[in-house]
Parts: sequence; structure tokens; C-alpha cells
Amino acid sequence: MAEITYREAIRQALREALLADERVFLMGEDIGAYGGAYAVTKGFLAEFGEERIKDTPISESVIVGSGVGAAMGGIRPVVEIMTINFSLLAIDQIVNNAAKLHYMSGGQVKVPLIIRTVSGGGNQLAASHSQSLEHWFANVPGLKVAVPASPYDAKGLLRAAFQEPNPVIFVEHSLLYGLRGEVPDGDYSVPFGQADIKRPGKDVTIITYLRMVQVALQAAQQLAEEGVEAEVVDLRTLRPLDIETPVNSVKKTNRAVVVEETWRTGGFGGEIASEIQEKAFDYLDAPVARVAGKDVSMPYARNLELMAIPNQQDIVNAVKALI
Amino acid sequence: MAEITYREAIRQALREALLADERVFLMGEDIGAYGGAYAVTKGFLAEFGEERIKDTPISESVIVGSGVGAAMGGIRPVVEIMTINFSLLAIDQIVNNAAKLHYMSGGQVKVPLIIRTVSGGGNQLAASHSQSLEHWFANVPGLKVAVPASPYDAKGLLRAAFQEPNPVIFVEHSLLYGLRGEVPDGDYSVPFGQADIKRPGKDVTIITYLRMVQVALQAAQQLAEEGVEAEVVDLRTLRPLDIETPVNSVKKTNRAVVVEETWRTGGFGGEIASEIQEKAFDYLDAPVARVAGKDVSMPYARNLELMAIPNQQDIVNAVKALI
Amino acid sequence: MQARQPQQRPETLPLPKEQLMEFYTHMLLIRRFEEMAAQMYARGRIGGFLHLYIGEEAVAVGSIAALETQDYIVTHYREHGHALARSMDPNRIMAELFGKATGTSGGKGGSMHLFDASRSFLGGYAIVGGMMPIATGLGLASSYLGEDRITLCYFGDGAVNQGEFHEALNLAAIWNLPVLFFLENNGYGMGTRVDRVCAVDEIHTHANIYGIPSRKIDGMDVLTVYEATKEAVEQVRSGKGPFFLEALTYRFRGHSMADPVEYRQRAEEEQWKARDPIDAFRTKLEGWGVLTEQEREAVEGRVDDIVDEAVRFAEDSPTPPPEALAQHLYAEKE
Amino acid sequence: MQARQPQQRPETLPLPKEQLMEFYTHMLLIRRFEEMAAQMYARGRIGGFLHLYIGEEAVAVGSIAALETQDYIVTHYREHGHALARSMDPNRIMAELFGKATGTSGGKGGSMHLFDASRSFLGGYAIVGGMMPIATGLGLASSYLGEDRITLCYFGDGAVNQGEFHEALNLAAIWNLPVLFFLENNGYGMGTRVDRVCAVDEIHTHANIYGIPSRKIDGMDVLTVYEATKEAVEQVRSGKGPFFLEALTYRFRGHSMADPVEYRQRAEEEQWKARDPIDAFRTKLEGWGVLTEQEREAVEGRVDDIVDEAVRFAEDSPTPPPEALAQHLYAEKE
Ligand SMILES: Cc1ncc(C[n+]2csc(CCOP(=O)(O)OP(=O)(O)O)c2C)c(N)n1
Ligand SMILES: Cc1ncc(C[n+]2csc(CCOP(=O)(O)OP(=O)(O)O)c2C)c(N)n1
Ligand SMILES: [Mg+2]
Ligand SMILES: [Mg+2]
Repeated sequence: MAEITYREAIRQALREALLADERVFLMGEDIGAYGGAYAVTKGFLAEFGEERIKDTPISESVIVGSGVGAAMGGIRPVVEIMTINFSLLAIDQIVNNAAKLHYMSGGQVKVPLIIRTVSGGGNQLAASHSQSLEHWFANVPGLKVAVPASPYDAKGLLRAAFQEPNPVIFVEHSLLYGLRGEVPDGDYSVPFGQADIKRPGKDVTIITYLRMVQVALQAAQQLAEEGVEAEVVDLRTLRPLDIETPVNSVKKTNRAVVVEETWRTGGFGGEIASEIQEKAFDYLDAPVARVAGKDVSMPYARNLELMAIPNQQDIVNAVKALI
Repeated sequence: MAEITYREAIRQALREALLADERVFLMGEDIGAYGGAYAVTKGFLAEFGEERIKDTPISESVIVGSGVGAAMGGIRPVVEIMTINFSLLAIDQIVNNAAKLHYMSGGQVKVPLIIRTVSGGGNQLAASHSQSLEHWFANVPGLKVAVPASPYDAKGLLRAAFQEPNPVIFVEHSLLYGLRGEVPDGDYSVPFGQADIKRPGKDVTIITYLRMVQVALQAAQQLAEEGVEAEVVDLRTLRPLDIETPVNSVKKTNRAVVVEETWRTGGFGGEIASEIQEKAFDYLDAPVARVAGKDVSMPYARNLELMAIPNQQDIVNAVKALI
Repeated sequence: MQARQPQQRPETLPLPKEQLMEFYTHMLLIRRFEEMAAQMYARGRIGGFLHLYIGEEAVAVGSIAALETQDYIVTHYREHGHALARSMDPNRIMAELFGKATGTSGGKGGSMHLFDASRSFLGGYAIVGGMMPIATGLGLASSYLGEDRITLCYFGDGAVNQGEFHEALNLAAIWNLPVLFFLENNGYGMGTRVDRVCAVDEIHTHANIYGIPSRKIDGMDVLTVYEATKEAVEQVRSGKGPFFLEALTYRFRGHSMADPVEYRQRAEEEQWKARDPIDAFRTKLEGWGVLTEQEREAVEGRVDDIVDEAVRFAEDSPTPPPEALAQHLYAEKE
Repeated sequence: MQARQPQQRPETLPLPKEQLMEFYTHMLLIRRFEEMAAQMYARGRIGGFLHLYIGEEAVAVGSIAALETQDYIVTHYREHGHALARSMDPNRIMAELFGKATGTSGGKGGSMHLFDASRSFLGGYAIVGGMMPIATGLGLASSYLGEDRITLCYFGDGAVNQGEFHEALNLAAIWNLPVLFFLENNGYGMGTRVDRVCAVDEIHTHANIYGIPSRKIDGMDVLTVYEATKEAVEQVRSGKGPFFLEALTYRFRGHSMADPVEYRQRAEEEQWKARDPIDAFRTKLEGWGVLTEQEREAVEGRVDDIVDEAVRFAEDSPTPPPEALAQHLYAEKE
């Protein structure tokens, strides 16, 4: 076991894959000479060369579409979209091609493509650079969507992504890159579709994913100090979605709060809350509550930005309101 | 009162707006010489000329972005995106520009833009041409999203859209164009953010929008014959969302089924179900149920397509399961 | 049909007789297959959109004949012609149009999404321009793997106004990808005449700005298409990077079955129809003495048999079973 | 700073002295303003991304001087220079960078989204290429309304590889829109040298394929930029449709504050820095006797005062009130 950062965990999984399989290559804007906007691929160009670490033009659509085509053509592309905001420029290729080609061809072609991207706010990058859109991809049958919240999960899920014969949207969070955590030295992977209980508890279940897992853990800590034992469930992948783990947790705690960073109205929280009330109806002592980003464009000013993104206190308050 | 089709209702609202305000103009692919893929704008080119009925290249991004710019520049564009599937090619302009410019500029600019588009499946157009994506737009603060289910609402909501100083995504359904219904001769409009009880009932509330309203009404009819009185609530706009009307209905009926055409996991149904269980928790005799499109790419084969799209019987079954 | 022009038999035929006959047979097959498909559409056997290639047959047949079997093809939704020219099974194509389990995609793709991976036919794409990045990706794969394989990418005049057109050409150029971009310029995107929406006069020259060589050819003459494609393919195969061909052609029918074609001048239509690629080629073959009346009738009979058999096969095939709905959403791990 | 080259005073100055002084003042203001912004960033007063325009000042100043007040400007996220050249209030710009209620967008937009509708400055856009369709739309509005107004659209060399570049140029051409496309070619998009990702050799000539005239100019010389833009603006204003200018320039700093600029050769940087547009212009003015030492100091003093005052103003301004969070999400009906 070594303690490494989330960034390092992703780096390691990428590097291992590059070393293990010659068909694996990376492409994206400024991943090579620049080293990646978040320095995840720093040094890779020197180590693996231009054929395998491909700097691309700022042409999101053709980059992603080429990833789809390349995957169909028998190689193993990892495409980086610098931030999830820019995925909107490539979303037709993701939704209409990557997600559908296996199905539309009656199973004749496969698209083993990994798209890495960075989601979320909190860096004062304002409205067009602070969005959380992973739930849109989670809505699309044919895609798989991983949302790691820790170095362990980041490395394990990315390893699992390389074993997938399907397109995977691998969503990272810029505020997690510096997070440190234990990662096994040996071989392991985190299978898709298995939520993880990040902290056990008996009084309430907090269900969340990506960076909000860390915020929820802090909230749980604060709650524990006040005598409330919150169980924190990390979904880890949004598609496939393991709803059983949170449902079972709620059957035990009888209360649930769903937390996510994206806009509340029409986010993914409704999906979770809806499933829980449907599958654990008789166990619920209170309605399933939701904590989510405010329904506004992300403002630049720090004080406003902090109001727009869910924080520890928001979660604590939501839990307390239930109890 | 005249009985006209949904298509005709939209035509009328467009024509009136074109006649009333010289700044109103339409642009889109094949809306002029071809008359519109769904014949909504047939004859407009002859009546209003090329300056106001603008055929565009197949360049969704620049069409929508130009609509945004033109709206900022003081004219009143109605941009047609032939089907909502193609909106993916323009979604960056919609999400990052149309929705955000008023906010990012601190209120200095306005984007009074109407984007008309056609959603849904049921025409055997297969995976990339049968999607329902209106809920993605409903997730974006800064946009307004209208989803008319009847000729009356189509005309009334489109009239309201012309009074909006904000970007409106106006979503039509190809299987509704031929639907006939009463439309007042005089001036009226349907305000955004007001759900409509399309059929009163006391035993269960069916909450839905767009084409599924018609399917739900048929289901309610069938249920009535079996002695179950379903109240059918049509949301009419997804953003702003009137959740009070369905919540109040559920407080009366104590049971709710949410119906929508899009993919279940991560659709908009979760949002509605989640809100209802939160706001009417103590009134619910059963969990809020959801009926939605199957989580698959849309298959071409008619028998499979029919399985993928929610139908009358699916709704009836869901209601019966609750009672 | 035009009056037959007596024609000099050339000293040597431009191609071996068998190949000429194959061109003719393939073009006729496409024509008859689609005429039948239109009938089946009218009878409700085929649903959705049906985009006929009638009038453009020389383009698919001439160009695909210039490929090797390992070369990839990606194309648009007007692709029955390409599929048949690639010798995909007419039975399974018709079954796909019928939405049957025996169809090329098991009935899941329909007319706009024909696939035959065994023939490197990697799809009809229904989003205008959406296949162009796929093509650069396939080219990237071949070049990465050092395969002797090029990608032929068809698209229409409507697609050239999409951003992806530009992005794909640029990428292919900077990465020197083995992609042959093939513009089927039939003068219209749906009801919109190309010059009303495209500012580039000679579209193929747009490629030159990226350093991609290009050529404009007569898409109504199958031999011209064949020769030009052959040259282009050789160049791409030799590692010189992408090439761009623009074939001028015309669709004789509406954009889809729903289109009454009110936006075209009848005179223009007649001019093009007078250049029917099948009639013209037949006249040539007859003039060269390659196609006797007997042979012509034999070909027609064979083609009609294939088409009738395709309909029978499609009719008799089962619809996909209910389990098919969820199948092939995800590929299984091996 | 280079050694001063003694220069012949021309018979007549190319422009009135006041205008020359204004160019100089504006360029210096941009430089000093941004140097201060960089300091404030380092001190944590400014958050998010900060993209400095240092080195490129001649482009904004020379080109915007050629506009009328009613002309629209849209640009990218590296737009402090454009905003200041458009005489937007430095106090309010700095306040915006500080995220204060008195900022140009009330603190909601930040560095990448400066707006001043009263000066027809319709925004900095943070999505690469995303402003180009906005520009065609503004052009469409002006032409629809018959207004005497053009739109100046700035974008970087990175943006030319986006699909929207192609779509916007094509649309502007076919609809003859009054848009001046202005490429600020500073040789790099983040860490990527332009020739590694752009297959077009002389980027401005890409416009010609759409029938849009173009010209490449030295972006380090404010007078060249001014004269060329003036000509281009006149042509666009006269109804002849879009025009394309490419200015060669260089950013002296990193892409953003986070960038250590490891991807550029020091020699290249030095070459460009030797052509510092402010130094060069000062040398010229001094040579022409337009700028005395005294005047130079006066200008510097004035500029420093403006910048200091901007910081003071920004510091002293309140943060946006909590209600601001939900404000301006939707415009109110009038
Ligand atoms: C992105 C996108 N926009 C619009 C459409 C609707 N549409 C289908 S075909 C077509 C015209 C395409 O014309 P062209 O590329 O010339 O091909 P042709 O039909 O002439 O073969 C349009 C607008 C689409 N399928 N995809
Ligand atoms: C669509 C999109 N992709 C990627 C980015 C990230 N990004 C920001 S600036 C930039 C480089 C742009 O370079 P250029 O257009 O040359 O402008 P410059 O920064 O040199 O002024 C990139 C890749 C973005 N903002 N938008
Ligand atoms: Mg065409
Ligand atoms: Mg640049």
C-alpha cells in the first residue's frame, strides 16, 4: 500500500496500460508537450513518444469521433477532453456514435473507447467552465460512466475501464487531483456497477458520487461529533448504477439524503431519490432529501460560487432536517 | 373556437408573429423551399420572402449560435433544429451561450431566442433519430423549455414564447402534428410554469408531458372503464417547472405515476418522482411509480420499437400495480 | 431510355469484359433493388426513412470496385448502393429494411444503418457529417497498426457545411491518414440547392487548403469513377496521405419517400435523367459489342431473381425476438 | 528594451499626434494593467484563470481604433486588451477580476467574460471558437435591421481548427454578413505550436476558399494593424461582405498564470520580445519627436495612476450580495 494522490493514481493506471498494451494510446488537447491541463500526463510524451501521446487540434468533435473510429479499427484510444464543458462540442459523437454503434450494427462492431474528462466547479472558472454534466452521459444507454471519488477508486475504475469492450466516460474532478489516499501496490480493479460504503453508519444514508463523496465524509464526521451516524454510499459508477447498495443501506437507516454537485432540477439526484422511495418505501421515516448545486449559471465571484456548490454544512443541515 | 391540428396551431402562432413583428424571422434547414421537414412552415417562403424565411446550411452550431447573436443584436430569431437529435451538434451554443449570456454579462445582454425542434420516437427512425432529449435542456438554468401536448397548448405556449426575453427551447413531437383539438379564435397564451390538469380524477395522478399526455389520457380512459379515476397532469413546461399542481393532485389522490418517453435512468421522471415524494410524503399510499422509455438505443424493427416506447398498457399496468 | 448511339468498339476494352459486366450488373441490381424497396415501402413493409440512391449508381459501383476487400467503407444514410456494390447480401439488406431478425443488423439499424463488418463495411450514418470523424479514426487505426488498408468515406454536398468536415480534413492532413474523402455531390441537400448554402465554388478545392489533393469527376460514368478512384486509392495506399474526390451526380427521386420534390426544375431533372448512368453504360457496352441482347436479358433476369429472392427472404424471415431489444446494447467481455 | 534607433521624422505624421499618443497610452495601459493583475493574482485577489495579453497589445489597440462606437466586438477569454482598447472602465474591469459587485458583470463573469453593452462590447467567450457564430448572428442582426454597424470578431490560432470556424465563415460568405474575422495568431494554442495542429499553411487564405478576401499583417506594429483594419472595416461597412485579417503576434507570458511555458524555445521568445510592440512604437514616436521624455513620463504616470486607482476601486468595492446569485439568470419582461 502506498499513499498517492488521485492524479498519481490515474497516471499510474494510464502508464501501466500504455506499458502493457501497445494498442493503447492517448490523444487530446495539450496532453503531450504541455503535459495536460491538469498535469496528469506530464512526462508521457518523453516516455512514450508522439505516436502514442498525441496532441490534437482544438477540434473536440473529430477527436472524439476519431477515438470511436480508432476503437472500431482495433486500437485502444484514451481520449482526453480537457474539461467536461468542452464535451458539449463532441457530444454528438459520444451519444450518436460511441453509444449506439454496437447496437445499431447488431453487435458487429465494438467501441472500446475511454474518454477521460474533468468535471465540476470550485476554481472560479465561471459559468461555461464549471459544469457537472456526467449525469447526461449516465442517461445514455450504451455508455458506461465512472465517477471516482478517491485515489483507490480512480486507479481501480480506470483499470476496469481498460477491460471494457464498451465506451467509458471516465469523469475526474479537478479539486480531487491533490487528494491523497491508499492504493494497493499490486493488481486490483474496481468493477463497474458496485457502489461502495465509504463510511458505515446507522442513522441516515448519504448517497453521492465524485467530489461530493469527500464533502459528505466531512459532513458525516461533523455529524458524528453531534451523535448522528451517517452512512456514506459512493456510487462510483453512474452507469451501470448499483441502486441495491444504497437501497439496502436505507432499509437499515430509514433516512436518505442524495448529494450531487450538478444543478438540482433535472440532475441525477432525482433518479436516486426516486429509486429509493420506490424500492424502500416502507422503510422510509422521512422523504428522501436532496442536496445539489443551485439552479444558476456558475458565478465567478468566490462568495457566490461557494453558495452555488453544495458544502459540508448544506449536507449536515439536510440530514438534521430529516431527523 | 376552431378545431385545428397541432401543426396548424404552431403554423398559426408563427404566422401571427411574423405578421405582427417585422423583427421576427425564421431560420433553419429546409424550412423554406422544402417547406420544413414536417411541413410546419410550408408556404411561408412565398408569403414572407427569403429575408425572413431563411434556409440555412446543415451547420447546426452556427445556425443556433447565429440565433443567439441575432437575438442579442435586437432581432427575434426563431431557429428550427430539424429534430432534437441534431441539437447535439449545437448544444454548446445553447448551453454555454444562449443559457448563460444574460447571467455572465451581469444582465447586460438578452437572448430572446426561440429554438423549435422535434423530439421523440415512434416513426421507425432508429437510434440516432428517435431520441427525447428535452430534459437535458430542462436541466440547464437560463433556458426555458416548453413541451406542448395539444394544439391549444402548442399555440398558447408558442405565443408565450414570443413574449419571453429569454431563450426558449420549444419542443414538438412528430406524432402529434396530426392531432386535432380546439383552439380559441382570439388572443390567448399559455403562461410558462403552469401545469394543466388534462383530466380530473381522484384515485391516482398521472404526471407527464409532450406526446405521453395523449397516451396517458387513453390509459385514463381505459382505467375509467375499469372504475379507476386517474387525474392526468400535463406539465406543459419543464423549465420553469410547476411542481405544485402535481403535488396538490397527489395530495388528493395519494398515488402517482410519472410517465415520460425518454430513457428511464437519468430521465426527467426521477426529478418529478423525487419532488413528489418529498413534498407529499405523508400523503402517499404507495411509492411514486415511473413509466419511461426502455434503457436501450432505439431499435428500427417495429416490434422492438413498440416495446421501447411507453404505451397505454404500460401506464395502465403501472397504475394497477399501485392500487 | 435514349436512342442507342452506334459506337466504335475500341481496339482493346478499357477493362476485362467480366469486370464491365460486373459494373453493369451491380448498377442494375441497385436500381432494381431500390425500385422494389420503394414498392415495399408503399406497401408498408418498410418503415422509417427510405433514401433512394437511384441515379447515383455509377458512383458507388465505380468507386467501390477500386477498393481491396480489407479497405474500410463508411458512408451516409443513402447507402443501399454502397452496400450492394460492396457485395453485401441483398437478402439480408432487404431483411434489414423489413426490420427482420435476419437483417444485416438483426433489424436494429434499418435503412440508414447498414453494416457488414466481414466486408469492412462499417456503417451507414444518419447524422449528416457524423461519419467523417469515424473515417479519420479508422484511418488512424490502420496507420497505427501499420495495416495495408485505406478508408473510403462517402458524404453528401450537405455535409460539407458541417464543422466536422473541416475538422476531419484538417486532422487527416496533419496526421497523414489513409482516408479517401468522397463527396457525392448530387446538387441538393434535401430541398436546398448546393450553391444556396455553400460558399465554396468548387467544393473539392477546399481540400487543397489543407494540402490534400483533389479531383472532380463525372459521377454518371462508372468507368470514369472507377479510374479516378483507382488512382486516388493508389495514392492514399502508398502513404501519401488523404485524397479528396468529388463526383457530380444527381438523385432521380426525392430526398426520401416523403419528398414530392417541388424545389427542382423539371428541365434540370430531365437533363440529368438523360444521362442515366445505367442506360449510358449499357449503350456503351452494346456499342462495344460486350453486351448482346441475350446477355442483357440474362443479366436483367438474374438481377430480378436476386431482388425477388431478397423480398421473399425478408418476408419469410422472423421479426426480432423480444430479447433482442436489450441485446447488443453492450458488448460482452471476451 | 532595444537600443533606440535614430529615425527620420516623416514630413507628415501618419496620424495626428493625439491619435498616436492614444495608441501609445492604450498599449501601455494594457501592459501595466495586466502586470498589476498578475500581481493581484499572485496575491490571491483574483481567482480562476487569468490569460494575459502582454505582447499582443498592438493588435487590440490598432484594430479597435479603426472601429466606430456602434460596431460590435466579440472576442475570446484573453480579452483585457480588447476591453481596455475599447475604453471600458479600468476600475470596473479590475473589479470584475476581483469578483466584486462593481465589476463589469457584477462579478459574475470574471476575466474570461468581460462585457460592456454600452460600448457594443458583447463579450469575452471562454469556449474556443464559440464566439464565431455569435459574430455571424450579430452581423445578421445589423444587416437585417439595415444598421450601419459591423462586427469585429477576434479569435486565436487554436480556434481555426474548430468546426465552428468553418461554419461561421461559410455562413458569413453566403449571407454577405458585415463581419470582420480577426485572427490573432500568436503561434500557440496553449502549449501547441500552430503548425503541429493546423494543416493550412497561410491560415488567412482559408477565408478565400469561401470568397472572403483576407490579409496577413504584422501584429507587433500598431500602425500596420490600424491601417489594415481601417481598410478592412471600410470594405465590410460598404456592404461587400466579410473580411478576414490575420495578425502575427506573440504572447510574452504563459497561456495562463499556471503555465510555466516549457514548450517554447527561449530563442524564439527572445526574438519576439525584441519586437515588443510598445517599445517599438515608443522608439518610433521618439524618433518622430512626437514623444518627449517629459511626455513619456507623463503618460506612464497617468497610466500608473489609472491602474493604481483600478486596484483601489476593486479593493474597496463590495462583494456581490447573496441575492446576486439568482439575479440575471432570466431577463425580466419589460
Ligand atoms: C446533423 C444533421 N442535420 C440534419 C439532418 C437531416 N437531414 C438528413 S439528410 C439531409 C440532407 C443531406 O444532404 P446531402 O449531404 O447532400 O446528402 P444527400 O441526401 O443529397 O445524399 C438533412 C438535412 C441530419 N440527418 N443530420
Ligand atoms: C472548446 C474548448 N476546448 C478547449 C478549451 C481549453 N483551452 C482554452 S484556451 C486554449 C487554447 C486556445 O488557443 P488560441 O485559440 O490560439 O488562443 P490563445 O490562447 O493563443 O490566445 C484551449 C485549448 C476551451 N476553452 N474550449
Ligand atoms: Mg446532396
Ligand atoms: Mg494562440
